[in-house]
Amino acid sequence: MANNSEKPWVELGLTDYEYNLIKDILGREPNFVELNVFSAMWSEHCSYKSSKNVLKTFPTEGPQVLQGPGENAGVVDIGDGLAIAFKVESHNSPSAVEPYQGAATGVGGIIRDIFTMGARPIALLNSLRFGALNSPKSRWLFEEVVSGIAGYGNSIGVPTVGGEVYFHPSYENNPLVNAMCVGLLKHEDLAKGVASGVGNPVMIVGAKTGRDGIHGASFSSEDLGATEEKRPTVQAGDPFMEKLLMEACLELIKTGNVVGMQDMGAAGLTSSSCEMASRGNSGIEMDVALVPRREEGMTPYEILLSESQERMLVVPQKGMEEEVKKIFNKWGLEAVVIGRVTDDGIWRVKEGDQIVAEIPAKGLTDMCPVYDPEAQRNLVMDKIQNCDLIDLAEPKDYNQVLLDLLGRPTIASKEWVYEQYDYLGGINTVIPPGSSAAVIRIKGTNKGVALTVDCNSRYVYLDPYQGAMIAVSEAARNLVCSGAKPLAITNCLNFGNPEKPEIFWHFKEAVRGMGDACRELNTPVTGGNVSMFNETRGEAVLPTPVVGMVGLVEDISKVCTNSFKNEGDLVILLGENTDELGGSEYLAMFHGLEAGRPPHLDLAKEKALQQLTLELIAKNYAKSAQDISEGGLSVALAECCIKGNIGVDINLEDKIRPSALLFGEGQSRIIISATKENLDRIKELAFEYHVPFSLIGKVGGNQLTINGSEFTVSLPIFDIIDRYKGAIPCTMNN
Amino acid sequence: MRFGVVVFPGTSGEADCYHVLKEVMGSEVDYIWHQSIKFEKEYDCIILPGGFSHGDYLRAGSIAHFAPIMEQVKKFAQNGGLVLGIGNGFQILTEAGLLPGAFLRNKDLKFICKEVYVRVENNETPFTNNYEQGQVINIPIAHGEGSYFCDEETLEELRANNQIVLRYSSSTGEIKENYNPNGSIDNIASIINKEGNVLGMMPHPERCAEKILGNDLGKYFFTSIVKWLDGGANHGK
Amino acid sequence: MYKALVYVTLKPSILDPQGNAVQVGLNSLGFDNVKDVRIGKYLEVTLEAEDKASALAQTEEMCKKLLANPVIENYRFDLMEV
Amino acid sequence: MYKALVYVTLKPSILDPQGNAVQVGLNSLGFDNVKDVRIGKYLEVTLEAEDKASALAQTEEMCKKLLANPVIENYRFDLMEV
Ligand SMILES: Nc1ncnc2c1ncn2[C@@H]1O[C@H](COP(=O)(O)OP(=O)(O)O)[C@@H](O)[C@H]1O
Ligand SMILES: [Mg+2]
Repeated sequence: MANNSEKPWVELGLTDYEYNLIKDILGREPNFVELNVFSAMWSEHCSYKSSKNVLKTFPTEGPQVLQGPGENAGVVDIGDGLAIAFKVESHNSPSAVEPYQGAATGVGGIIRDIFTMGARPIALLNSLRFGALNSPKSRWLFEEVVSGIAGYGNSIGVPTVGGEVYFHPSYENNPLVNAMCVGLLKHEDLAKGVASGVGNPVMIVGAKTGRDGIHGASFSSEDLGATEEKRPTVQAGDPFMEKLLMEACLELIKTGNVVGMQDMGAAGLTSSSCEMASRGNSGIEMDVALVPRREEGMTPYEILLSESQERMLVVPQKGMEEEVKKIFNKWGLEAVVIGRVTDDGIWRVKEGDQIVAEIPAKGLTDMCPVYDPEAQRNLVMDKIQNCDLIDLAEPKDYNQVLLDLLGRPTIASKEWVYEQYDYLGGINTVIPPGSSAAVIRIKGTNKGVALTVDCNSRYVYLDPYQGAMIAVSEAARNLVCSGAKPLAITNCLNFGNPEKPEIFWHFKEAVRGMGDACRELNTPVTGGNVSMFNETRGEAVLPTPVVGMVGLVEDISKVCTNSFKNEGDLVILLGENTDELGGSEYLAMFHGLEAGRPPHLDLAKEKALQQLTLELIAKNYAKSAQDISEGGLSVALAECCIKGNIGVDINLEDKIRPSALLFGEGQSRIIISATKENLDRIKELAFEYHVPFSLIGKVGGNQLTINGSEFTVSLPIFDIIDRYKGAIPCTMNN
Repeated sequence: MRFGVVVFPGTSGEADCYHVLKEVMGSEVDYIWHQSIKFEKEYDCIILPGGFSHGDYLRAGSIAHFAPIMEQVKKFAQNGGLVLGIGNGFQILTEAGLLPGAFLRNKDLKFICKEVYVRVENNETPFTNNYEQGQVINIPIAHGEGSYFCDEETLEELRANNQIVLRYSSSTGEIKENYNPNGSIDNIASIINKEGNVLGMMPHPERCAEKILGNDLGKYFFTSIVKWLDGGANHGK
Repeated sequence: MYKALVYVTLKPSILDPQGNAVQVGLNSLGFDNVKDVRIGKYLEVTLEAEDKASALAQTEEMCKKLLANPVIENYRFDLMEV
Repeated sequence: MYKALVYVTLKPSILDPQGNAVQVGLNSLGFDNVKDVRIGKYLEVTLEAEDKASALAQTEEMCKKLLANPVIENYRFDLMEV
């Protein structure tokens, strides 16, 4: 790794300014290992140096928040002495080169973040982005990523209950793979990633250390196109090992003898140990010679920066070493003391008697410089946003457009995906994938939690502030439609190179929008992940700030799904149809345009709509609830029919051009079905909440019919099911 | 009445079986660790649960079948005790030779999790006597290597002895290849040994034993066992 | 020290959907001259043994007991000293 | 007609969880002299080709394009006329 250049730090991604800072922190020149350690810890991936100041603007507090950002995962209270830990994380760049293992280890990593907190993982979700499916490369990535997620999640026995998949050419060479994990814990079992208590042992547990993934941290922070040739060693996952590790760690936490615990993710042993010391305002001294290794001849540098999976760092109480070993041995795992907590604040690494590195722990974490990159709206946004969408030609055949929309991979059924996931393990899945949000019961209580991940990145591209607000609102709407009260969010902010002002502008605006929506909807941000540099040969992916949201179902017997239930039920639209086509799937598909502004969102209206819907479900007035999103009103209605395997007859009186009425994606709209007896009560409640109410039709028959003054849509349910369910399997099988 | 649920490293279905037996059925139930060399208590029925024992590396169930506890399970079965293998448990039973045949990867090479229909082909077993002969039930499957295989001779024998207990079918009970989710021979979803006390099934009855989960038709496998045992059958002691 | 190279293959009478899928994949990549693909496992087992005969006997036993399932698979192996 | 016997193995530095589990399994079966197990794929590809040179070149290409992912795997193959 020696290099001849005069400024070795530059090759490691550090600037002259940063190098001088390192010298100041150390009071001397860093040695080779130290320089590499700084390079890894100060990489964008580990340090968040360019996003930190922006992220500070998120609302992070609320009575429900037990643990906000800064730990391995956020934690929210759900009453009864119980809490939910949850977090989403990206594994984009490894998935681009080895999609199966990249996705699998992404799942493994996020599961560790959850059980590190003392929580038992109870559900997984994922948010995926690929290029258009007509490209063989995208099909390969899609196939392998899904199978990698399934391979890991199924094997470890945590059900994958939800997610989303979008297809867009900007992701062709840079797919996004974001995985979310949700865990359940008792308040008293909450564990943290701190190292404190002078003399307490520092133990490494789990898998042996190999040479995999070295340089992973700086790798994921670089432009992919440039590094494809470097062929970094990607890691392979071992879900079996992780299952054992999970059981052992949870058993250990129950003993009450754990001071702190942290998984080893990016920058492996280095980041876990210095972050734990830094959080505990302490130091750590450890000997890399004691680390169990898988390969021979590994140098301290390699041991420190290896990203071998399925390893954890544990700081138990002094004297508990044997107890820890006993628990891990029972599960067939090693637990080895490699060092001690000290009080000098120094992260000191030895190899036998030799000191290899000696750095103030905070120097690697808190003292990393923070930047405010330039943010500048690109002027092309003017042209894109102001594109005239008023004079577009109307389609001739609305039936055909609806069928084509249902067959768009982004809209079509994702059964092909989630049937590869074991979504039932743990026997808690009350609402499986396929409805608005997944619902998991909490055994031993009458409660449940509802889970969803959402982001329409086209909206964010067209207007990052609005787009991000919509992502939060849609997530909340999905929860509400299942009967859950939104509690809090986690996020994964996937963007291009932040050094480009136009990219950073998108980033800043998206964070602002997300924050404002979270404030209004009372869903604080409890943690998240930033993934920058999602670019190939200078082309960035669409800005994709994914929102993962958790909600609480107070009475699990009152959950709601999106399927129409019985012949004769009335169909009601809550909210208002608008003449908006900007950013819609229809516009992209039929007119080949990705332009205009995303649909307008009014947070106050949104909130009223959600409160109303929650009340209607809690009172058992709503028999089904479905939010309107991609594909608009017609697609939403079709989905209710498909799920319920029953037809509907709709009459619309709005004076809006048919394309916008049927396919526009105007916000803050929910379709419910109800019996006639409850109609008046629903109307009254809608009036109380100031939510527009319209009775639009009746469930029944085996035909989807939508009549307006200027158009008719009429399709047999059989045909729409065929198109909706067949689209992805057909594409994947040829 | 006491059930024992065996825990192998890597299985995860044990907690689901435990929950159903204890909370839904109100039975006594213990976990039994794979390294135990004897049963600590007297059991009426032993369950090998689903999951990925030893990661299902090499072949599903291949490493688990050597666990020390399997000697006890074999002895228990030889003495007529009831043994139920679900999913991975079924795979372990075939690897251990307690049931004939073997498992191949699903025909379309993907893991499949979904609800399917099966027809009860034999309701005179300790595990199915609460169903009607020919009854069609919907029940979830979740497996990647669920394609049951055996040679012609064995198949003839299974048929002749009425050892095929469940077959994948349509909702109306039609047995055809297109209702077969994984390519298993003769649409087999479950078989029993000749003696009638060891049953393996790929579908997961413990996952559909409660109304709140949308389907409780699977519960009757467990009520069948209880009924059988209450009838004073040999408990394998 | 010996190294056994073990080949485990599906019995010829058993369908190999994975092999078929790879064949279709190769054909669609333009290799339409590929007529058949069968996929098996290849294991490298490093073991200590007194002599070759004992290494042979042991490898044979491992294959029978664990590495191959005789209901569906065949095996063969090469042994070399390392 | 040619038959290519293709061996795809994980690169030495890549973790092989399957191999580890099998090793542990063999050890606990009493084969404690087994020191290492690595598991890979073994493919038998039957292809038509003008001559050996062309069969060689094509197999090489198939390995690169589909049969192995060079990021984590190595491959080698033997070719024979059948
Ligand atoms: N990658 C995935 N993994 C698991 N479930 C998925 C995935 N993608 C989509 N789903 C499920 O398919 C259903 C439809 O997804 P989506 O169209 O994104 O819903 P919505 O528009 O309500 O957000 C949801 O229940 C979702 O959880
Ligand atoms: Mg969505």
